[in-house]
Amino acid sequence: MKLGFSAADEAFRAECAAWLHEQMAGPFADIRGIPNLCDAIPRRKEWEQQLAAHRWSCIGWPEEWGGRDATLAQQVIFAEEYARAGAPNRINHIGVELAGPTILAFGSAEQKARYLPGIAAGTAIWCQGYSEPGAGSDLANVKTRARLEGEPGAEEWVVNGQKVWTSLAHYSDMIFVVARSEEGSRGPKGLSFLLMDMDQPGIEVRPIGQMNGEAEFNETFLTDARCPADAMLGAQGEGWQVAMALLAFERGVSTLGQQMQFRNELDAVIAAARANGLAADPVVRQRIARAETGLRLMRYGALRMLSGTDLAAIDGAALTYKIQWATWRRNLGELAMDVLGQAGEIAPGEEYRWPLLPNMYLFSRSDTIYGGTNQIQRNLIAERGLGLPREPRGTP
Amino acid sequence: MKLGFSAADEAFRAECAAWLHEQMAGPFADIRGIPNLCDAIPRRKEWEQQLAAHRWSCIGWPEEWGGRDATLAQQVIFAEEYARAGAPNRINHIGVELAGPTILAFGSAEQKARYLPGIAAGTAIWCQGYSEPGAGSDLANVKTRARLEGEPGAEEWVVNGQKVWTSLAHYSDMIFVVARSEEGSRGPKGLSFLLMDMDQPGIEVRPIGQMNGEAEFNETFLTDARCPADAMLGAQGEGWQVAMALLAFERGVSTLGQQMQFRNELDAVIAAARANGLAADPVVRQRIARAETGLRLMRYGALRMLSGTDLAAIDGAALTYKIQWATWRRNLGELAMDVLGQAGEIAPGEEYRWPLLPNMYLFSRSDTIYGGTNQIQRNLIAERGLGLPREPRGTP
Amino acid sequence: MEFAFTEEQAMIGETVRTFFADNATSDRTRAAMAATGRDAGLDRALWSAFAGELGLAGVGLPEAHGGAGLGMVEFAQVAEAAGARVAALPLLGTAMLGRAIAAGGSAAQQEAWLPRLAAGEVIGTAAWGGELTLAAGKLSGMVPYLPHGAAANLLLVPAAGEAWLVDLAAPGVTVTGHVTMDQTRPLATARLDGVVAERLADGAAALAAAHAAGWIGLAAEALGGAQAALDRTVAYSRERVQFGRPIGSFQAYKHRLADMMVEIEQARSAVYWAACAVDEGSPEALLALHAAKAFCAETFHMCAGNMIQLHGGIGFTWEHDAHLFFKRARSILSLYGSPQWHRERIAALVIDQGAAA
Amino acid sequence: MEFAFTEEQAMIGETVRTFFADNATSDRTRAAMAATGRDAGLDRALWSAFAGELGLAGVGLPEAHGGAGLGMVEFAQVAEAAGARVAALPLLGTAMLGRAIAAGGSAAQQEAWLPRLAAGEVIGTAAWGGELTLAAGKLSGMVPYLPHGAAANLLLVPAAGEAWLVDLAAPGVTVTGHVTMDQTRPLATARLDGVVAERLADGAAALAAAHAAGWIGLAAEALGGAQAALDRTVAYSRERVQFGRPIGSFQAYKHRLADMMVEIEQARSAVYWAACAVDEGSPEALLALHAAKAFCAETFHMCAGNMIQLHGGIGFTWEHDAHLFFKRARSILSLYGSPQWHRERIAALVIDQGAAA
Repeated sequence: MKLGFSAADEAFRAECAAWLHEQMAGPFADIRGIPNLCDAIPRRKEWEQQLAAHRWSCIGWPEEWGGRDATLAQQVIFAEEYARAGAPNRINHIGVELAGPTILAFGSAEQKARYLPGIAAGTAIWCQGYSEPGAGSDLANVKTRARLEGEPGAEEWVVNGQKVWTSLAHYSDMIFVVARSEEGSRGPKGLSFLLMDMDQPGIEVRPIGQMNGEAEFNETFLTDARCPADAMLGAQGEGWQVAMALLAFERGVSTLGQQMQFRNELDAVIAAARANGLAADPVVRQRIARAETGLRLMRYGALRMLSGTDLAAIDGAALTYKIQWATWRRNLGELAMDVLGQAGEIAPGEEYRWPLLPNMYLFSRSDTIYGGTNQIQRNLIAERGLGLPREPRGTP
Repeated sequence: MKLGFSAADEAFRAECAAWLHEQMAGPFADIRGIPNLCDAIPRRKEWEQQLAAHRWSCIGWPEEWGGRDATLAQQVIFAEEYARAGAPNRINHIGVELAGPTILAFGSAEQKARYLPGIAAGTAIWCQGYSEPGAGSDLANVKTRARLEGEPGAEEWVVNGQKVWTSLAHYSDMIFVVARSEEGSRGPKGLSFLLMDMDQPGIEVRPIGQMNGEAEFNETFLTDARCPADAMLGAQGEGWQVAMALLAFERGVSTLGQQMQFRNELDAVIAAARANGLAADPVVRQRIARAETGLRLMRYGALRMLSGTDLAAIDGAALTYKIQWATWRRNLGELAMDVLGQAGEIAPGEEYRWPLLPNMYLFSRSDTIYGGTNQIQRNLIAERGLGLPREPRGTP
Repeated sequence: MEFAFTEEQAMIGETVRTFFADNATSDRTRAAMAATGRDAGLDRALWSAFAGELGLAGVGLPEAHGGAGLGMVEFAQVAEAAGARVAALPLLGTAMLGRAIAAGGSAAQQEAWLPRLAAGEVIGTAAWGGELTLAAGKLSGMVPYLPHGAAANLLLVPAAGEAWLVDLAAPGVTVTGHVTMDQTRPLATARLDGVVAERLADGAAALAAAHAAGWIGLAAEALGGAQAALDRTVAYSRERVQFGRPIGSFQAYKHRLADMMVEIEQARSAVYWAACAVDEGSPEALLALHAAKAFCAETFHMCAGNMIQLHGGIGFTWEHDAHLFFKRARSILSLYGSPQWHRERIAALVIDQGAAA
Repeated sequence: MEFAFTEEQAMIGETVRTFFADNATSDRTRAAMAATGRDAGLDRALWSAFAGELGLAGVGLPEAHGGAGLGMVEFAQVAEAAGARVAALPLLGTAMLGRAIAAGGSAAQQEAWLPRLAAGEVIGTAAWGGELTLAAGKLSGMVPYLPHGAAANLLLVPAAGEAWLVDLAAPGVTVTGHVTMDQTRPLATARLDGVVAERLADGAAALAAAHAAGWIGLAAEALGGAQAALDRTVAYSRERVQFGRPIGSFQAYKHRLADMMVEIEQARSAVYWAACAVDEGSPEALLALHAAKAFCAETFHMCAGNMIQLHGGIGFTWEHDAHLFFKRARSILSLYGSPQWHRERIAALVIDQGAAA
């Protein structure tokens, strides 16, 4: 057990810190510290490509596919320095952290060659087609259908249905879709995992307005949407396994980057308390200390989870991570508003758009819902983590 | 809507306050402020009889049966003055507040004449035979059996089984028992409600040691225990209805006396904080303010509930009262120990016996369990109070 | 001692609930939210109907001055019903001003203002803090965080140890409305540059009455909002099916709703205890007011947060009403003293002044 | 950077878990609880086996002085395993004294005391506060709340800006053992009347090391206790049937257990973060120590409280072990600084000294 970094790690830190600061001070200063995921999309695509040009886009990937085979320590360091430099949230998070590793794990050589370079180069932005109006918490209740059509040798999947909460779909190039490929199947059986081009007449995206005034999430309508027969990851009818493996990557290294964002948010709360004098309030101090403790424990929880050899292994730390961070951030949002007081309830401009902390207060109410509600997380922890019996099924 | 008391009420207050203070300063000074329910039993029986002799034993009952037909305001006042005088917790609480009202509601004229005078006189102490080892939260799963035996005209109920958590059974004269009187019946059907003499060879009581070092609860074994055929309240097989009606009385006026005890406990916490300086700690002050608020809201919740015309009517305030007070007291116990610090963890004497606040900290862990756990209370509130669907039954 | 509504009170409750259910619809509220300028966050037609047809803008004001001659209990009933619909109405400030003038105004001031407040012709708003200077009889400085301040005509503000009425159309007054998180009650800032204001005869009494009305109004709104959040979530939970069952049949879901009910029942006791204590001049009144404001605000925020959570994805959309409740709850937490501030006042009463004894 | 046990550490963990599971049985612990006098709350045979056969009384002490030459990580593993069985052992004070002397004792002091502490011959206890006066080289005053103080031989106590070792058998020392809520670690008060004590060479270093060991020891005990409370409750929930189902299949019950696991996983990170940070001399060490002590103590208390609650009636009986966990948890909250005190230290580090940056 060792927490410190080696001299080689520190040299790596110096290298990436220097490059990141140079970028954020110079060519990309205009998007430094940009808070949300919906602004300045063209510039952020350029930033993705700039990262790729210097091989900083997906450092945990194999060198063969544009990565650096970075060690865990290096990935920790890069996430820290990325945030410290004020670099913007990655708009291709889903491509780099979820689609990529899943294709690396399940894709054929041909599929890897087809999809990975675009992600690594920052030219293919991805989104995720899981949830449906009737398949939220009950994710296996997918109704979107996929059927194979066309002449032998030129078959295509034809997909019909509706996805919802498709984060960032409105500027994505690719989507992975969980669809029912076996007529009449139910639950997790008979699903397939398809990789589809967003730029086609069969796909329509409608943004969903959120309570914070923005629209990061979307409804995605698939009406005879198409993809080649071989744009399927894993075997036909075994899409559920692929979908679940992908979710495990969500608990992977990407958590470190997210934590650096949380660090910035907590620092902003502390700064606000210092500015208005509440930093001297013993009750506020207790709450800040709790937040600080929680953030540190997320960090060390993530390191504990990542120090295990098998990333996909579901151990306690991994199972509990989602509810932990979502709850922490919801509480931080409440603390932030209590610290800001009424000043935090007034927007700076004429539009219904919010600065970092009030926006976090509002947006964090969705953190405990998307990607599995806190309730679903507790079910998972109890049944998978503690081995408790499942509930009886069926109507009362 | 009116909170103030009338001049007549205030005259009543003066009358009962004077009498109570006289008793507690004089003949019963030795049991003034005695904290638990297991000490000085003979003297406390004398106190019950003294109350009865002056018609203060069951003031809410009809005059015919030794009460005063007291109004709600008078009952509120009596509870306040009783506590203010430091009079000891009523050891016949179950007789006066539960058994009595239930017999008044369900008993025949003959049964009233047989049982009520003893309660009113303080000579018959009662206990409650509901829970069993396999029927805790699932109260309807009673296994104790009752069968009618003997010559026609001289029939007796013969009862076999085991009750548990029988509070104060070791010095009670009477017990009411829910027993299965129809062979092969299940759940709430086929139960009968029997009134039994404790002083008989068929009943054996074994105290259960509690975590606070005391033994207020007992196991009660019934082995061919007997009572007359007409010692049954309500119709045969309809004991569940009687048992549930009795539980509704638990949310009645007796809550007011209990609240005065809570008042004393909270005052002791405040006094301890004043004594050791923590009363100036802003975090402790917040917690005390929460406790004070909660206690006041219990009071006004109880008054709201009691101001309704039908005591047994299950409205929101009544349904939520148990979880509210049990949770409040558990939190007060934690606050008390935080205020006392390590001094609170040291017993004053050589025995494992605790003063008011540490004892409350320990004992309050049972408050959220007995009489329906907090979990069962939430089920009740959700299903009866909010009309939510029941859960599916059966094994997973 | 009878802690239940009288028949008349029960009737008032029924009337206002029906009025707001019929009129303060989501569509109308959203139209008010989208409005800009003075009418931002104000459903003026609703306000007219409320003041005119219903005649309740002066619910807690004396009949001699055009009020309904009722008390804080009835005002709380109105605020509870308005809160249940997150109505876009300037109820709060108007009630605070009316009660302040009734308690601390001279006969002439009462004569001048109360009938117009009761008729809904004058919309009031009230300051909490702000630092004004008084020079040559004129007030100057900034007065921030005024609820419905842009729509208001009359401002109550403390300065130099007195309470003042400021005509917001007077020379030297500049009011700036803000885009506010809770768009149904936008905040504004008033700048005063040497403004001639009207000193109330008894400033202490006026401010105490204003605060009492403000705290009760907010607590009652919070109660109504919390109950509505619970009711709507219960209704949704019976319709929405996941895993082959209505989600309301899942125990964890039920228990969360049960916890909401437990808090709401206490909030109900708190609101009417405080209102009754004020009406009866009880020595407990101040304690009750602080307890009600702190407890109800937190209860509403918890319930509105749960409303979002238990609706799942649609709960955090703009389209669904959950965020209206949530944002109103957030604004109630902050307005006229945070829960922490109110609890510190309770602590002072019970620890330092022995009110517990 | 590898936040996982080494193979050697994994082996140590396995060894101590087995040792305590086999030896620190409920019967033996209850026998220790029932004992009076110096051996109240002390399973002396267990202590001998732990120090002798297992050789781990000096787990965090240098090999040169008879210790195992390991660090705080391994000490935490020991304390975690002992905590999981609520073992009646004077591990805490003995470790605090050993680390204090190793860090702040002179060579002669180390030579004199460390081998005896590592061998378990000397049982240590340590003061937190207490006000002693130093006159003519002798200490006088009361030293309260000493864990296993009646059984201890040697006391570490701060006085006059220095750290001192007091031989509890020395003339002028009177030790009074108390009936303590947690009977597995009874508290005692030492009265000193002009006692000749031994000044440690570097008092600041000694106290810092003692506190680090104490906080890690308590946090690790709490982690072990919390995990045991969870494990035992899970096991019970699979056996106990109500309403025709194992109670562990009820969703509300499951979610409560899941919440315990969420906290325990964080507690685990906290303990080993702090232990590792101390071993590596990290600048985060102090923050980590305060975080670990506060977080783990509260986690254990929550879990032990839930253990009682989720066992229903039997959970609050004397016969069931749940109360042993609950009372140990309560005592951990209080020992060597309350969670509130530790959080205030964290706040000072991150707000006032900018450790967050």
